[in-house]
Amino acid sequence: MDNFPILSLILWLPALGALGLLLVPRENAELARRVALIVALLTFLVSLALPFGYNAAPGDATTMHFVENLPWLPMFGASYSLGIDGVSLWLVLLTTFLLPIVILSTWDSVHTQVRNFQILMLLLATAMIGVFISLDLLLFYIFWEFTLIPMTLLIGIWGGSNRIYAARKFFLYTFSGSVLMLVAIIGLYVLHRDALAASQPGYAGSFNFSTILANLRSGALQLDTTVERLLFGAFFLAFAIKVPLWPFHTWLPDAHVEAPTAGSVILAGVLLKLGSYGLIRFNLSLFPEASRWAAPAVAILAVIGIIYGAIVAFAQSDMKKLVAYSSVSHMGFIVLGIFALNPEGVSGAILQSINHGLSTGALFLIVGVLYERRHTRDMAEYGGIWKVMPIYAGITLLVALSSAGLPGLNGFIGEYTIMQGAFLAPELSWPFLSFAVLGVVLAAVYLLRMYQNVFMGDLRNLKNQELSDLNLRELATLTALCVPIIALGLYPAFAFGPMQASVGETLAGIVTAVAGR
Amino acid sequence: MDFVLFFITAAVALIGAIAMLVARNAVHSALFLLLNFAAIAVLFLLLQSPFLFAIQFTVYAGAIMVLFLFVVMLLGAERVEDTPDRIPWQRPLAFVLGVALVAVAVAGVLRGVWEEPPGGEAAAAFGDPAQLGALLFTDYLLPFQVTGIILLIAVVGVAVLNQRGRAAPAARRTPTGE
Amino acid sequence: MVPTSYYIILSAALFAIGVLGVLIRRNALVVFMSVELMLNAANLVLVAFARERLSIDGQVLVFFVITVAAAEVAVGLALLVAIFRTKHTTDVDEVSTLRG
Amino acid sequence: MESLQIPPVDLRLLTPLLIVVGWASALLLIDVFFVPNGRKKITGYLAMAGLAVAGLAGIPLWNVSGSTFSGMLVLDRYSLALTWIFLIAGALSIAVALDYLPRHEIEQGEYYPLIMFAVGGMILMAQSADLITLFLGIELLSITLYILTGFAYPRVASEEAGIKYLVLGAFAAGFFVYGIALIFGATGTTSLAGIADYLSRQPFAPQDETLFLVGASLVLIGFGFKIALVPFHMWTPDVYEGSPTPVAAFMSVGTKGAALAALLRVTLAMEAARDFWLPLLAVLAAATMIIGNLGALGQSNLKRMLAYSSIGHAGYILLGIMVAAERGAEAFLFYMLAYTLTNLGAFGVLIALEQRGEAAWSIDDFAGLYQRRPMLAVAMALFMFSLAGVPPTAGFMGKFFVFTAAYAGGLGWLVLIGVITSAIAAYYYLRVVVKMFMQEPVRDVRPELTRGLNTEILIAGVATLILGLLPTPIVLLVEQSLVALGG
Repeated sequence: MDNFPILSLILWLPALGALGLLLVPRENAELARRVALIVALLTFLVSLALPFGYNAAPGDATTMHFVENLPWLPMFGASYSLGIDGVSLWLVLLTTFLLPIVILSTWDSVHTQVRNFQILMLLLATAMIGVFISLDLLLFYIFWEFTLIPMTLLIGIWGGSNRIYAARKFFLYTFSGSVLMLVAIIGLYVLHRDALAASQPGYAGSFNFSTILANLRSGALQLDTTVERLLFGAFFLAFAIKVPLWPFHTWLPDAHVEAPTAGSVILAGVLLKLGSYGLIRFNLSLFPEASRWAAPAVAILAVIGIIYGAIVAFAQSDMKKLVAYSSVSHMGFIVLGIFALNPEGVSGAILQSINHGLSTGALFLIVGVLYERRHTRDMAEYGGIWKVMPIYAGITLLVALSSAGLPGLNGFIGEYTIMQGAFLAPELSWPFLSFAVLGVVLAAVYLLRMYQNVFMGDLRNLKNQELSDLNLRELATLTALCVPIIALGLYPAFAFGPMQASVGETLAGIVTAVAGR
Repeated sequence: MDFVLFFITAAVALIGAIAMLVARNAVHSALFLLLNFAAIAVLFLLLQSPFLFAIQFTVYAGAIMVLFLFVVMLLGAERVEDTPDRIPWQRPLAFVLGVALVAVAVAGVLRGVWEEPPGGEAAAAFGDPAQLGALLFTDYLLPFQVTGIILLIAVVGVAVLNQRGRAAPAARRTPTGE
Repeated sequence: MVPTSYYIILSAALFAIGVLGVLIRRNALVVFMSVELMLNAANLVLVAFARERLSIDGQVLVFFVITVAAAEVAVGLALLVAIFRTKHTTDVDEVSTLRG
Repeated sequence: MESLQIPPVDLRLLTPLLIVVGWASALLLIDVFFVPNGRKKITGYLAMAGLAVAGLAGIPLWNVSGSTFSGMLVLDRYSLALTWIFLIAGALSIAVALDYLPRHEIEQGEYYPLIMFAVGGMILMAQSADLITLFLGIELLSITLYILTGFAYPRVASEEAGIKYLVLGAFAAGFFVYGIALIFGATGTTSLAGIADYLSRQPFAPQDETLFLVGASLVLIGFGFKIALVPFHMWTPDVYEGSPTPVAAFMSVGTKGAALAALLRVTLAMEAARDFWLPLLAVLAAATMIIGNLGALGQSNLKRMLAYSSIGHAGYILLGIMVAAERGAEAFLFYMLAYTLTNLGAFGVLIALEQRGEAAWSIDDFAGLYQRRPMLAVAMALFMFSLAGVPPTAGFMGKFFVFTAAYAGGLGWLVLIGVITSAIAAYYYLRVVVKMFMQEPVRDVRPELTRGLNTEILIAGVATLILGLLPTPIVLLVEQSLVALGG
């Protein structure tokens, strides 16, 4: 079991499934859905071995686990190098968990070119998992960029009326953001190579994250302050656009609104997390000094995002737009937690990434349920839905409360930890905490307002009288999402456990930097 | 003596070139260019290159220019259409570039040597066509062969470009472009 | 003997005239002639250098340049004739020239 | 009179070149005498066979290196690798032409040997160790291309493109020859080794230095025209648009590739004058990347778009050449291969859509292609993403190599321009993808896929993917091919 390439298996299973789907006849939608679902479930099952095997895996608590290393481009020192730690563990699991749910939801929401939809979805899954588990910067970049292609096509082909605009905007925004990251990766590689070539002539360099990190910490590679800040900035821009941090968020509402339900779920659930993951993994670890330098400014942007997202969400009448803007707000929390630069904040950010994936994913599914029935997302069209769809309304309440951060549910734990982190951070402290609290309050306001408008009151609109409650599939997907929502709320230690050591390791550079001054 | 001859031919060459440039009629341009080529041929002779003098006269002044004249007359000088000038800013840009280049070239030369080329016995023997011929078949064998191929291609090209003209164009006409 | 510099200046002038001709004349044939002038200027300076260095390689190069120029002229004129014939035989209105 | 002493000639060193040129000459005759009209495809197949044989004949030469014909021609792994790239380009261009020519009723058997002659010219350029052979190689290639450009009778646009290309090509040749003349005047030699030797014996007389620098600049301008570097690029879109599409495809990868390959050798020979040409090339590269990609933005004609995009790509490739010593030469070779395959693939799709009587170059003709020909659309998307440099494609790897080399060579600012223009370029490449996948068909275009085209697109597509995912074997090959090419 020690050397079993489990990460490779998880990584390539969906891609293999996509290849296999090519054999399915194009017209046979049912078969395509089933094959995709089986593949997704299989992937999820395999990935379940990760948390259980995590502590048993070789390597001490602070390093990478399940590491795989194969030479790939030896002349550049780039390798096929995989591994996870406490930061990425849950994100991988979130991806594999959401995948079958998303595919299950396509029965009700995707009706054209079903096979191709599944192919793209599975390819997207491989790319996203790849981003989380790549330890090689070049490999990471390749997966990172590749996520764009399937996602753009998903939005552009199966999206709503304005899908082309949204797809194009999504692609160009994120692509432009990440080309600078490529320069930074190349720059880091060259600096690292040249620094080490001084003592080891003929050194081919390395793109390996762990190697570069180790050499940065040991002082074998020293970055000039300006250089470090520039590199930080290039990475940061790519991730900030992906997160998205205010004011880089403008692509998000368009993409969300136009994307098909399954696309929105995966976008909110996982794709945004690529950004927060990148910030933690690369910005914090590799550039601790620059992180400290930038933290107050970034935190201000994050707070603006929290408040702005909440206010704009409040003003929406389109439910999907509301959820989309609530994402901007929630992701602001996550960035705030990350740039609190302490274990509380970062752990909270990771947990909140998971929470947001679950809750917002569920919210998009919920909106999708209504949309499939009535083909409108305007809140004014609804009201009193509770009376015709009680189960649906109950689940929605749970999810909305989780998203609003009700104690006892997962959202509370994440937001509380983040706020604790922000409070403890000397640069942030009170003012930031108060804005964060305001954000939480606002979240409760707009979510409950939506709930009230849609579910409470009388059945004003006659068209809504015929609405049927959740079918079995919808029930299954939503229930599946509710399980971790409750579980994480009741027993967060299970998630925090493996995180601690890795977060500590990530912040080691920053702690040293503090001690050194 | 050399100098006198040089200045006269140089003046003829320059006048021919400028006249070619400003002549409105393509036939006149061709004739002025012919004059210029002849002057250059004379300069070749001054530079002890009798072989090139002969080639310049037969190939350039003879064959090429006659071909030019032939085409000009065939098409009618006025019928040769102007090449369209599409992108307006490129012309001034190219103009500036050209002038700059020439300025650089002249400036470079003005810093150069003014002494005479070497004389003596070696110089007297220089320029024998036999020498040139020998080189063509020894050191320059490969380029020599390649020029042969280039000429072959030119022949093929001329044939290819014009043989299809024989087919009835009306029957084969296709709408072009968009 | 005339110093090489004289030849260089003369050829530079001829070259410049050739470049100008390509750039400011719009008649395809005259443009073509200007290119020939440029090549001739190059030939002249080559021969002058060959004489200065008493190295006959320069003359050999001229030989090649003249040959290639002849080939180029042949193809170019063939193309011009072909265009003329095409335009002559097809309806002029239907001939679309390249857009800008 | 004494008998001529012909210097020893090692014909083995130019086997591929001899096969290509010899077979092309023979094919001219075979075509006239043995291949009946209407079955000229046979000539095409014979030409492809000749190119294949030439490629195979190159294999045993991998471990051979040397120079012959009084040092005018060298054979090293660098030239051999390029030879293979050129042979592939030639073969693929013939493959796409097999159906294109009859469909457009411009089939003439001479087309195929002419392509072979052009390939011969390219090989000659790659093997040249002397400015004279280099010049003749350029002319061999160019004159062939003038003819091919004007091939599409009775489309006047084609003939006009031919004359336009010829005038500008001759103009460039004028600069080139004058440059050679001045370099000869300064150094007394035209051989690259001689020039390198001369330059290493610095300092030299100031007047000679000036002559040399002016000459080198003029040669650079000549190259600039051939490679279509900004500001010498203005002919490209018109000529591409006017030429028969297979010829445009061939030009976009062939002329550029060969001229860049030769430029690399010339810059290596002038390594001592690096301080002089590096800034010049850097400015040219920057302008080329910016103008090329900006120019492509406004094009709705796909052929013109690809023309501008090819200008932009030349800028990226130039980055590799400038830092040849810092593994830039490797990057250049890899990029060349990646770009050749990708671009020929894209042109192949274009040809599939281009029908008799209507030139389907408008981007609107790609609308809804996915619904009609899903695999064709997928292939085109792959090529577009590769040209844009999105992983995991050959185009991304090429850009990565070039940028890494340039960065390591101290050209960080150019890398920055490179990535920014890549982001701009993504916009217009994406537009094609959007049209194909996300829009309804606008016009009734029925793509015609024949065997030749199918094969070509398939090969290009698979290669684009493989080079993007597992470039290692090719990179190793490329790395080895530069062993002897010391700076």
